[in-house]
Amino acid sequence: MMSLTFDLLLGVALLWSAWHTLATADLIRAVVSFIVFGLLMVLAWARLDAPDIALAEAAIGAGLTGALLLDSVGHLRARRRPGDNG
Amino acid sequence: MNRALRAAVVLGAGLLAALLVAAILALPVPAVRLPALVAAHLPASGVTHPVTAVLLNFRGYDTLLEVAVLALALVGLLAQSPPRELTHAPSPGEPVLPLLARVLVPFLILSAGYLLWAGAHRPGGAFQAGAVLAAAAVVLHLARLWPAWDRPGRGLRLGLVGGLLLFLAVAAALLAGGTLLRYPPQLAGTLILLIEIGLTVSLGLLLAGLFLFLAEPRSL
Amino acid sequence: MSSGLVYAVVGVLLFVLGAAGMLLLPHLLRKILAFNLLGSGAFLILVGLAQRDGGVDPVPHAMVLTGIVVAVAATALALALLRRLHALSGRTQLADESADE
Amino acid sequence: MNDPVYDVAPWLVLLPLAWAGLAFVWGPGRGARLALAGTALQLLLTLRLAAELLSLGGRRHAVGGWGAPLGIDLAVDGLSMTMLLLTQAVAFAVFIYARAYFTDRSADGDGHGARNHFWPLAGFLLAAMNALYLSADLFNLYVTLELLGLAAVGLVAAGGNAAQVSAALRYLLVSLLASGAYLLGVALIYGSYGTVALSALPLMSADAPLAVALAAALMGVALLLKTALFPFHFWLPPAHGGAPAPVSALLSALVVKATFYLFLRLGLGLFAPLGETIAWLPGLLGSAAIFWGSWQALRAQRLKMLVAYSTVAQLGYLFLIFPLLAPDGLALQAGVMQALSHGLAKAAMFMTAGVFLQVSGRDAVADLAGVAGRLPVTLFAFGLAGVTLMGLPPSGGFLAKWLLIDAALAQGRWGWAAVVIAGGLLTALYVFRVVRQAFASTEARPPLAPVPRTLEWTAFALAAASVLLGLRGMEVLHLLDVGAAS
Repeated sequence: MMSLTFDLLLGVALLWSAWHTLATADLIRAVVSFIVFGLLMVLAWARLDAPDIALAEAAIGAGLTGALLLDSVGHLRARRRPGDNG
Repeated sequence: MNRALRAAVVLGAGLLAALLVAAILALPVPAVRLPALVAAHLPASGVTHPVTAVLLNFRGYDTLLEVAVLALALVGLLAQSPPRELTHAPSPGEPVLPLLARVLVPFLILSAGYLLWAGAHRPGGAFQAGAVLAAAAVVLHLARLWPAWDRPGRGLRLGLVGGLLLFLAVAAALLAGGTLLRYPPQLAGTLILLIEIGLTVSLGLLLAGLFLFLAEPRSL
Repeated sequence: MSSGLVYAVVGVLLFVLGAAGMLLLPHLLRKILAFNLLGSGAFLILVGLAQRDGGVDPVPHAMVLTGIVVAVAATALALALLRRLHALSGRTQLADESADE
Repeated sequence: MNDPVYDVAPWLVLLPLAWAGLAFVWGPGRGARLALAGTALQLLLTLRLAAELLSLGGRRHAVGGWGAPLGIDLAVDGLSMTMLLLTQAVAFAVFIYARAYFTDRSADGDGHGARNHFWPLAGFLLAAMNALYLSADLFNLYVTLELLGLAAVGLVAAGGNAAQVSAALRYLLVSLLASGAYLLGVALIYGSYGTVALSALPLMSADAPLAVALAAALMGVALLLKTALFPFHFWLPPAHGGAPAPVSALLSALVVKATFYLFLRLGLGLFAPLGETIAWLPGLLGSAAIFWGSWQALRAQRLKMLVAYSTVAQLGYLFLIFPLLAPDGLALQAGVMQALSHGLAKAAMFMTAGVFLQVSGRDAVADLAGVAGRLPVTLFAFGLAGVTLMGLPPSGGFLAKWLLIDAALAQGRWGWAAVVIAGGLLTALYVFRVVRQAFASTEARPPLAPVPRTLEWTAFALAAASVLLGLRGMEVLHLLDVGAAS
């Protein structure tokens, strides 16, 4: 029963972070929520006895995708600033 | 988008969710059991880790096309990044991140090597190893120790698609022998390792490239 | 209820949330985020359903590894296009369909 | 070992991947000759494969030697063979055209990015289509769909102006949403049956689990989205109408056919029992596509937009066959003939639009005034392609529509036949709108840039082929009698 409780809690956390990713007003927060979501996915894969996917999710899903998204948000922000022609 | 349409989308999404949940809770036991088949043929696959056997032998053709997808995305991305001025002048940044990077990166490279070697018999393999290499490059870039990339030169271009070309060459050689990606049993392990080494380098470069060709040029 | 089934149900909800997000949210970066949620949902369903009786099935594991790489490739291309669009026109949303003609 | 004959089919995937990769290594803008040589070889291999198919029957290739359900099977039958032939033939002609088009400095005004990255992207596109036609595995098909979608999006965006990038983003998001739905369908199928190999899956019967019915619905909608059937067509006109001409030709002639093929393949096979009960739906949407697309083509200001909306309309015919599918095979023949003749004609039409754009620098239909006397070959090519789209004899389009009407009348279903005829009349209206404008006399004779003759003659060759196809069409359709290997 312990493990089922953990699964249900993790499921709720996944859905909560996913909802935040889409619903929060600030883009940076949205991306951070997404990275949190990715890290929770790593746990979910571990629970599903899928260590290969957990490794890939950590490095690619949360890590690289997160870095790409953060960099892009920064890029969009920087260009929106008045007087910035970069 | 008007309000009625939004309501329809939300309603449709709810309905789809309900149907899907009902469907998966009522699923019968499947007729085909692939795990048993995988286990039965594992000794002939050239590796002992089942996921690697599926990824590079039983369903290796998927992986070939998938590497093509990644290379293709990079080509499409390069078409979108206009030539730009990259600053190469070093500038003093905050000292913590570079220090961390100098410690972290050798560790990451070592782990990539370990993952590549481990993939044959336990979790790991070319994808994870390549991803860790790419992560090392991203960390170096964030620590301002490595510049963003501009136009790739021919050497880098070869590195980017070299893994794909090597995989294709092996596939073509085996196809010339009769069947696409049918490894001779005694060579299977060696050929898979060869492909995985090529893929690790190329996947590392490709994944890093997705970031470094796109990233904000940071002053070094 | 097995772990597999729990995660398959979570996957359904993630998929539907992502699909609705792709359709309803105007900002392109949100659409890209929503696509990633949708993809993760589909991956969870694939593995969760296959392992609903508790065993481990390596075949969907390999498929999801493939899917994760495809997803990051698509995400990177989408971000590149978004940044290009923003640089050219200052927009971060797609224009109305009627305005395309 | 499992094949009596040396198998050429997998080479159709390996070759384009190889020349795409090598063209990328060669460098921006290079690789045209490599691509042409590779495609010529693919065309020869396809012809050989067709000959083998006619004499030996359907073909199956177990990749890795494992065989389904453990491994992935490739399979060729008559249906996939016709699509492979169309793909290599059109691609070869478009590549000859593209080589001349992209070396010209005035290409689209902004053809720079497109020129630099066309060859690798086109190679991946071709590999994706060939892999899709050959695959007999639902998950492998998902990977080919992603390869196809990203290559097409990359080609649309490579031109690099805001309109193109915007159209490409819309295309990409639609494509990704559709791929996601398709993948969910695959997940549900795997969960239900424990395999994704088409040969190992049972046909979907009435007592199939709810999950399989949902999978059919998800995959069906996904493929209709990617094929741009009305009302899912909204992404197509800006993408096809905005891309450089060679790209538009590849997308409109070939790419949407690939997803249509998969829809047809699954509708005839795995999901056939379900398909029969709702076959009227694609037929109805197809009819709506014919009227809506033709109407928009009549109103379009830009020539390439007109041709793109014509694609929306012509795709409608492909879906008219679903309510008419019957053991006599007439409707299936009609659908395949429509796919082939539209593929040839629509590629030709976009190529002529590219010529007009290159010589005048403008794309408005109104600017075509007086073109007739100055570009007779190109205008003739446009007219011939129009003959096929209208369905006038002896063109391939005529044969397709004739077979379709035949199928409708054989079943006493006059309504569908009336749609076909009305659609032909509407097509005539928008084709004549262009031709009449080209013959209009005009005071102003703006200077026309010289245009490579290759551009004009490749377009003409494809247009002529689309007309001549009607004469030899029944022989091509004999290929459809080749069933799948067991």
